[in-house]
Amino acid sequence: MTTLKEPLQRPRLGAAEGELEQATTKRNRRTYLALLLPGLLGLVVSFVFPLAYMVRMSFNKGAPDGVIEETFTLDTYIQPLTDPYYWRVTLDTFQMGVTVGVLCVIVSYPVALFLARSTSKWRGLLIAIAIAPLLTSAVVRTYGWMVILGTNGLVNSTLADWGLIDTPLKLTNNMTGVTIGLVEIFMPYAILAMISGFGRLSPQLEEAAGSLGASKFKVFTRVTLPLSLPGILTAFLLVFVLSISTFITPRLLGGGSVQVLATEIYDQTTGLLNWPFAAALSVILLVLFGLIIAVYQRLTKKIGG
Amino acid sequence: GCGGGSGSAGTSNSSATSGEINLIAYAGVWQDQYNAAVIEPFKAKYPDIKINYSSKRSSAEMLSALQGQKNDPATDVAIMDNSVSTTGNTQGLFDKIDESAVPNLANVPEKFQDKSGFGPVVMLDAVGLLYDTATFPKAPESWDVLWDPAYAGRINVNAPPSLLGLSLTAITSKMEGEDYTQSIDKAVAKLKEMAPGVQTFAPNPDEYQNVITGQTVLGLGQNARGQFYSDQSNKKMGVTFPKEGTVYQINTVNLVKDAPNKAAAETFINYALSPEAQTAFAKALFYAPSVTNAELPAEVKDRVVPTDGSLNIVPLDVQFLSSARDKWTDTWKRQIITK
Amino acid sequence: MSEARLFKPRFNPAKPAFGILVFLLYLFLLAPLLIVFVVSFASNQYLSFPPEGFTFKWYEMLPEESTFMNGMRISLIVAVIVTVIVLALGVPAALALDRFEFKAKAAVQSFFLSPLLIPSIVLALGMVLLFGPLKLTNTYAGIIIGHIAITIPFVIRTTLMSLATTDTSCEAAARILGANSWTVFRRVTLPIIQPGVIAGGVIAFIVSFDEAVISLFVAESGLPTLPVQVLRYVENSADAAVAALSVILILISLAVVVIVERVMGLRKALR
Amino acid sequence: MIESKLSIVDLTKRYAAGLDPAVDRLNMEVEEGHLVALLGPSGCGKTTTLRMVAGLMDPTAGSIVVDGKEITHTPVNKRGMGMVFQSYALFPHMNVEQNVGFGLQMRQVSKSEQQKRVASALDMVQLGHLAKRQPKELSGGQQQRIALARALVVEPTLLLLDEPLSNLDAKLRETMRTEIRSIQQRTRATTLFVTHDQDEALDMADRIAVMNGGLIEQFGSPTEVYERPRTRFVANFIGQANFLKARVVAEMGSAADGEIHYKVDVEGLGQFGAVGAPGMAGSTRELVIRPHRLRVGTEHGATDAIPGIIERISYTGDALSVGVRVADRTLNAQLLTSSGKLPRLGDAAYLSWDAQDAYLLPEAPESSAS
Amino acid sequence: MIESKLSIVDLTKRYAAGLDPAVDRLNMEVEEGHLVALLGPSGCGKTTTLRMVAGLMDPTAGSIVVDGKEITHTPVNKRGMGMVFQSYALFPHMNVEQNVGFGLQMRQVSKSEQQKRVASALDMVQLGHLAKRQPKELSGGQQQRIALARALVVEPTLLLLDEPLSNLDAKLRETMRTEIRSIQQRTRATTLFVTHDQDEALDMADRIAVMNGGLIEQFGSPTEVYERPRTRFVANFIGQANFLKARVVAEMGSAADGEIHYKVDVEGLGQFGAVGAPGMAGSTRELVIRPHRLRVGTEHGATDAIPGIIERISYTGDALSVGVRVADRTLNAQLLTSSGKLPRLGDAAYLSWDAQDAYLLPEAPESSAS
Ligand SMILES: Nc1ncnc2c1ncn2[C@@H]1O[C@H](COP(=O)(O)OP(=O)(O)OP(=O)(O)O)[C@@H](O)[C@H]1O
Ligand SMILES: Nc1ncnc2c1ncn2[C@@H]1O[C@H](COP(=O)(O)OP(=O)(O)OP(=O)(O)O)[C@@H](O)[C@H]1O
Ligand SMILES: [Mg+2]
Ligand SMILES: [Mg+2]
Repeated sequence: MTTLKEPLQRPRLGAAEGELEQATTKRNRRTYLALLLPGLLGLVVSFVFPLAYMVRMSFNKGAPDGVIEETFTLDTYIQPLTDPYYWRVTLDTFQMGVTVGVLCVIVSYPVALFLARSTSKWRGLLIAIAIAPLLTSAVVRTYGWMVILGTNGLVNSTLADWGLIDTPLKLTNNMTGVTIGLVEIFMPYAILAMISGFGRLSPQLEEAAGSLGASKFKVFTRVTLPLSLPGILTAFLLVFVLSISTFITPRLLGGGSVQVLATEIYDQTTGLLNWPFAAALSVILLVLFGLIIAVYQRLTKKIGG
Repeated sequence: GCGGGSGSAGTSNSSATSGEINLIAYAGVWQDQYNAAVIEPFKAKYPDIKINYSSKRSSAEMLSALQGQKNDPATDVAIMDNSVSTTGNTQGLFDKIDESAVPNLANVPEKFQDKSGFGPVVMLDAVGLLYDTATFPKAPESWDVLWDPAYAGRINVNAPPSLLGLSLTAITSKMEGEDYTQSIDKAVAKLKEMAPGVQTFAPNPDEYQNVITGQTVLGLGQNARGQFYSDQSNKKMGVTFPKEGTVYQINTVNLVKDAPNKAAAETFINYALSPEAQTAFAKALFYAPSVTNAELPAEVKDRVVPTDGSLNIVPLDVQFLSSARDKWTDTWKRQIITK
Repeated sequence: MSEARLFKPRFNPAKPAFGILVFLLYLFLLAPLLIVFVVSFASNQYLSFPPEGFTFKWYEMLPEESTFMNGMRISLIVAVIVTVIVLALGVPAALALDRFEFKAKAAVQSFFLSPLLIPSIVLALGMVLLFGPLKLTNTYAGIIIGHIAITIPFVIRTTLMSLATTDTSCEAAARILGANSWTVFRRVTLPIIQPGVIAGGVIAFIVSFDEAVISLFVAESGLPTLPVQVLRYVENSADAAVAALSVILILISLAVVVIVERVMGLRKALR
Repeated sequence: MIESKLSIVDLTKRYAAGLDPAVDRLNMEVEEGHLVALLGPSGCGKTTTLRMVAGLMDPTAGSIVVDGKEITHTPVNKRGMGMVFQSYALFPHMNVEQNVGFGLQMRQVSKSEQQKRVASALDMVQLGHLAKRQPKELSGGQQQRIALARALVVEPTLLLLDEPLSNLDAKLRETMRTEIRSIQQRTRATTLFVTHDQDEALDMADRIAVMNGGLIEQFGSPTEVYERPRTRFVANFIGQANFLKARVVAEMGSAADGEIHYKVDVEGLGQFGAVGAPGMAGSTRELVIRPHRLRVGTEHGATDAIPGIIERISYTGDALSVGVRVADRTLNAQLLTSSGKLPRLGDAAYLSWDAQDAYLLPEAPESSAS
Repeated sequence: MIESKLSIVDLTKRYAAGLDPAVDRLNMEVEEGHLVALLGPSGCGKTTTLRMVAGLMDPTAGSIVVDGKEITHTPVNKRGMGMVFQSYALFPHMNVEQNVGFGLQMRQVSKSEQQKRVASALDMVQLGHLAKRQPKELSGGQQQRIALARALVVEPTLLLLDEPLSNLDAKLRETMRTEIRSIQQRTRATTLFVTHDQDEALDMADRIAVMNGGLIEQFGSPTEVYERPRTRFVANFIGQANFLKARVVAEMGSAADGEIHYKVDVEGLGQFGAVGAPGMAGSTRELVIRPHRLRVGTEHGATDAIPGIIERISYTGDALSVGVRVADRTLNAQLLTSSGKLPRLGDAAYLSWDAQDAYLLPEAPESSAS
């Protein structure tokens, strides 16, 4: 049990000894600026400018068929904000994010726990397998789900073969299909986030609880679960964020009846060519995002400590 | 009259028989077949002209791309739906066609030419009803079958802004006896009844594969592709025009304004309107030719959409459609498509 | 004689139950990949189940499918250039963030990591809006700039991680032994953080290679990358060529992941 | 014979089929109220033994008996033991009070009773005023005491401590030693204490089990293991020692505790007195002499003093450690700094010892031992 | 006065504006060839001082002079010092030879010369046979010696060691002490050695600087700081000590080394002899007596012996530590286990000491000190 001897937290080597350069002298300031500048510049060009331009675009007026009128108006915001339809889409988006987040956390938790605890020599491989899907494009995996969930797909044909169903279940072209697909697609993210969020969880704490008379169930509810809460919360946020911003899976598995902000943005851009409106929706999505992350972080700080 | 403005892009190394052409048109099977039936023979005929094919899922995406290049066009020719090309015409994205540079224009009948002289019709098709031949040994005769509870859950319908969805709206309106240019309230009410039985409003991979793979048994589709896939799937799927009528889907060929390779582009447009190209593509993908001098074999002629007035056609006014598209799309989203 | 007294450990029902649960979840996680694998060898003309026969025809089709080959080429070019640029931008920045103390440090660090929190469709829309007028759409420059934003956080993160776990006293030791700052970086720091830099590079490469949304918006018609081609193919056709392609991509990714896990541990890298 | 609190019988643990056993047929009897130190070098199986007793690990073979009842297969939460982990393992999401009360909650003790017992446990470790603190707000020593309180509050049948002091600095370690010892004596909790620090074991334990390679080399009181090591390993591990290979020439009479006075012959140095177990006459053994039992004289006083030269001096405050070269070897001796005139390098020195300070190991010497 | 190798003048380091200085106007003179230990509790500024001398950190004020040349602002790579870090800081991507040769490369020494010097440096630390190994293939002690070789091969003006032994286990630490000391004596490298281990400092150093809170409390030879601590802190930090508040009643004559023999009065215990610096008569001071300088008698022998009761005994192998209760306090005494009959708890004991073993601190006592 070599893990027993590992300190719970790895100290930051060197830093405690005051190794950090104090960037007070001129020479040091020049050095760190020179090091930072290219990266900052790259990010400004590829990140800040596009976002800023998009915000500007959201105040333009979009006429049908892609004509853009350069002006400064709040119309593009007033429309979605006053239209119950967009409220519903926003609400659906939110609901989908929460559902996917919760389910994803539930199915990822046992895997993450298993990987975090495993001392097996296969652990590295198992982790690699758990995150390999991450590196396969979501398009391909969605495609796989189409084959699995379709009317004549794996699930329906298997169930029919076993005589469990007469008419195929409708597993795709609706929110069910999108949810299943998204849960699977974001599982690797959730697993990774949890593993790194399990910092305070150690087998020793569970053993300590056991030695104090706690049954397996009590050990889980009183020690394991509370201590993995930070990891769970991080994973949930991540999955939530990812799932409300994705549009490929809702498009491919939603059958047109899953309308969320991201697909709406896509439709507005490529289908209806209303760029300012799409930009406004994006800004709304961003603001929503910012709010949720802010609230959430406050929450996590409280719980996670 | 402004045909002389071709020099602006500065690629003067292109002539009527050399250089390159940037073509923007449909993707997928359309692209494959058009390549084989038209572009390859064209290249064989004009070996010095290179064609860069940029494919788009929909006419709207083509329009969006062209709008993006408005100040500095990188495209020469666009083949797209006439409802969209009309928008392009009014937005000044396209140039008028010079009959002297495109002699084959003369073979295009009046009704398929643009009144102001912009790009003419290059091919025609119409909306059809796709059906699974195992479920329907005989082709359904009426659009009513879409409302038949027996097939609930096994229908695919493409919602607007897809042209298929817009067409279905117009057809339903007509079936309900209202004038869709005035109101579509009845159509909406009727379509709402259909909606719960619809498996998907955005079929994937597409409407044809949905029927072929058995995901659905009925679907809305283009006749041309439907015919093509029917062959491909050994007649697992069929396509038919129900008796209440249907809507044309018309593609025009357009010359982009200030096209960098105008001369070569005109050569291509001329070829696209030639009888050999029109016949070849009809054979390949069952689009009806738009020229009078294209001769089709009988087994092909039977399967392309008739342009001789024998089919009950619901007229869909292009100008009207471009103004109604957003509204109808919204209406579908808000009222018809339900979770 | 002690062997005679050996006994089997008690049977603990909780352990196999948990093991089975984890196995099932793994199955769920890998289901689409497994199915893609199966479908890629199925002779069904169209996507359906169960497989009707075994064939290699989808694999044989691939080299002829020019869109895939073309997309692969574009994706590779983009990914390689993005990786090089992003390493050149990210490693020095990470160095500044770890080894220097300055006022806005926390802010700068979260700025570098923030692209991860922005929905990529929003970013993509912004890019296409900005790049259109600048004539950067449908150019390599456009896609590459687009990919820089989303890959830089990974490089910064992995590099920071390995910087944080290295003992800075090695650098101090080198300086005391007479090395100047540049020599210290080249001879000591860089070799030590190499695993993190490599991991960051590999992740940047894969992220860029697999990225669909930005590529779709910024360069769909002109320079369609492989994921865009795949998306289009999936939207238009129902045959299994894309499955065959995916299997090949999956195997490549898996190999890369295993290698990177060996080099430094992806968990740390991808947090 | 006294009824043991804990009996360990032939306890064996083999982590994997191919490996050597980490604990190899270990036997031990612990009396009620005793504090037993498991002492040994790293990797000798101390933690493994403790974890098997705690029930955190299944033994491969053997049995564990507490109060006459075999508990080898009782699940950990039914054993009623208290354990303090090296890193304390305080629950980071509970405050001090909740940590200490956890075990009582698990035993469904009533709320009021819980409060009372938690308070008295905290008082015992003198940390009553920190009841509401979070573990991370405590110093290492305080955390340690909380861990102790948490283990003791449930009145465990056995208290198990796994290197509880190894994380602490020297000064705190010494304080904590005294503290643990006094708490243990107050509660009379039978305690197993894992350590690799000889001083700690000698200082705190009633009995020491010196372990090596999965085996107990010697089990006895601190004085026994220090003064009468059974093996060279024990002699060397517990404190410093000079070893001299000696032939046992003759019995000279009986010494205290059933030991025999022998005359031994050390090659090259001459003949000396020594003590050892009976029946060694005629054999070759190793003689152990602790450095501070060597008398270092400056004049050739006693007849059997060995002449040598001072080769090394080091000063460690309380004592002066000198290396004296005699014939072909160096013997270490330790002098109190107050003992008169201090020697200097190169001085002549005369070594001698009392017969009862030279102990013959019962173990036969390895052939390579000098 | 001897020309110093290293002078530190009013060296001060304040990490941030609001904070107390980590090093506060520190002064020190180090002679050529000496090994000076910087000794003090954690956080007292030892590392900070060393890093300023090395040039890894700019001082806030003060200056550092080596061989008469001020180097306070010389960049670190121009100072030509050698440093061994606590974690050794071997370059993990270079083998042993490359590690040791690095400094020579930086000095553009020729290839052949490099080889020669690396080889001889490796021989010096007796690791010539490991030249091609990677650092991770070496044991802790070997790594340490390589780090030493790497620092020494460039013939540094000063050798700086930052707690080089604190990572090692007890046995290895002792070996390495001897080794470092002997290498240092062979090379005559002037050395600054940071440690918080008193034994280490006493054992190895020529001079010890006892630091506390950024200041040097005492700078002197090991014997000086041990036998004649200047402050209560030093007395306490270096070994154990009993403190007794005493009124200095009268001078009794002069003792050795310019000290004075006093008669002092310890409240409640009586009058005793003690030594101290001149001029203390009439004042109240603290008396320091090391535990092993206390004589513990079992009979009321000497007239001024203090009667008490043995309250605590702990056994640490080489010595027996006893707590003796006298009046309202407990004094600690240390007995060698060989010194005759061993005391038991509750026995009566009589404490006495020699006057020259009771030292009066020059520092005035804090009012709270007992
Ligand atoms: N999980 C394990 N699998 C295989 N071998 C193990 C395992 N845990 C410990 N060992 C081996 O068993 C032996 C005894 O280990 P144990 O932890 O009991 O030693 P220890 O005496 O506590 O040592 P330390 O003082 O270092 O804590 C060691 O050789 C160790 O390598
Ligand atoms: N970078 C820093 N910023 C602020 N304060 C610091 C920094 N580094 C050290 N200090 C403080 O300066 C004081 C002296 O630190 P230093 O590292 O010199 O102690 P030390 O004597 O080496 O202690 P140790 O034995 O624990 O290594 C400590 O109080 C420490 O907290
Ligand atoms: Mg252990
Ligand atoms: Mg330090």
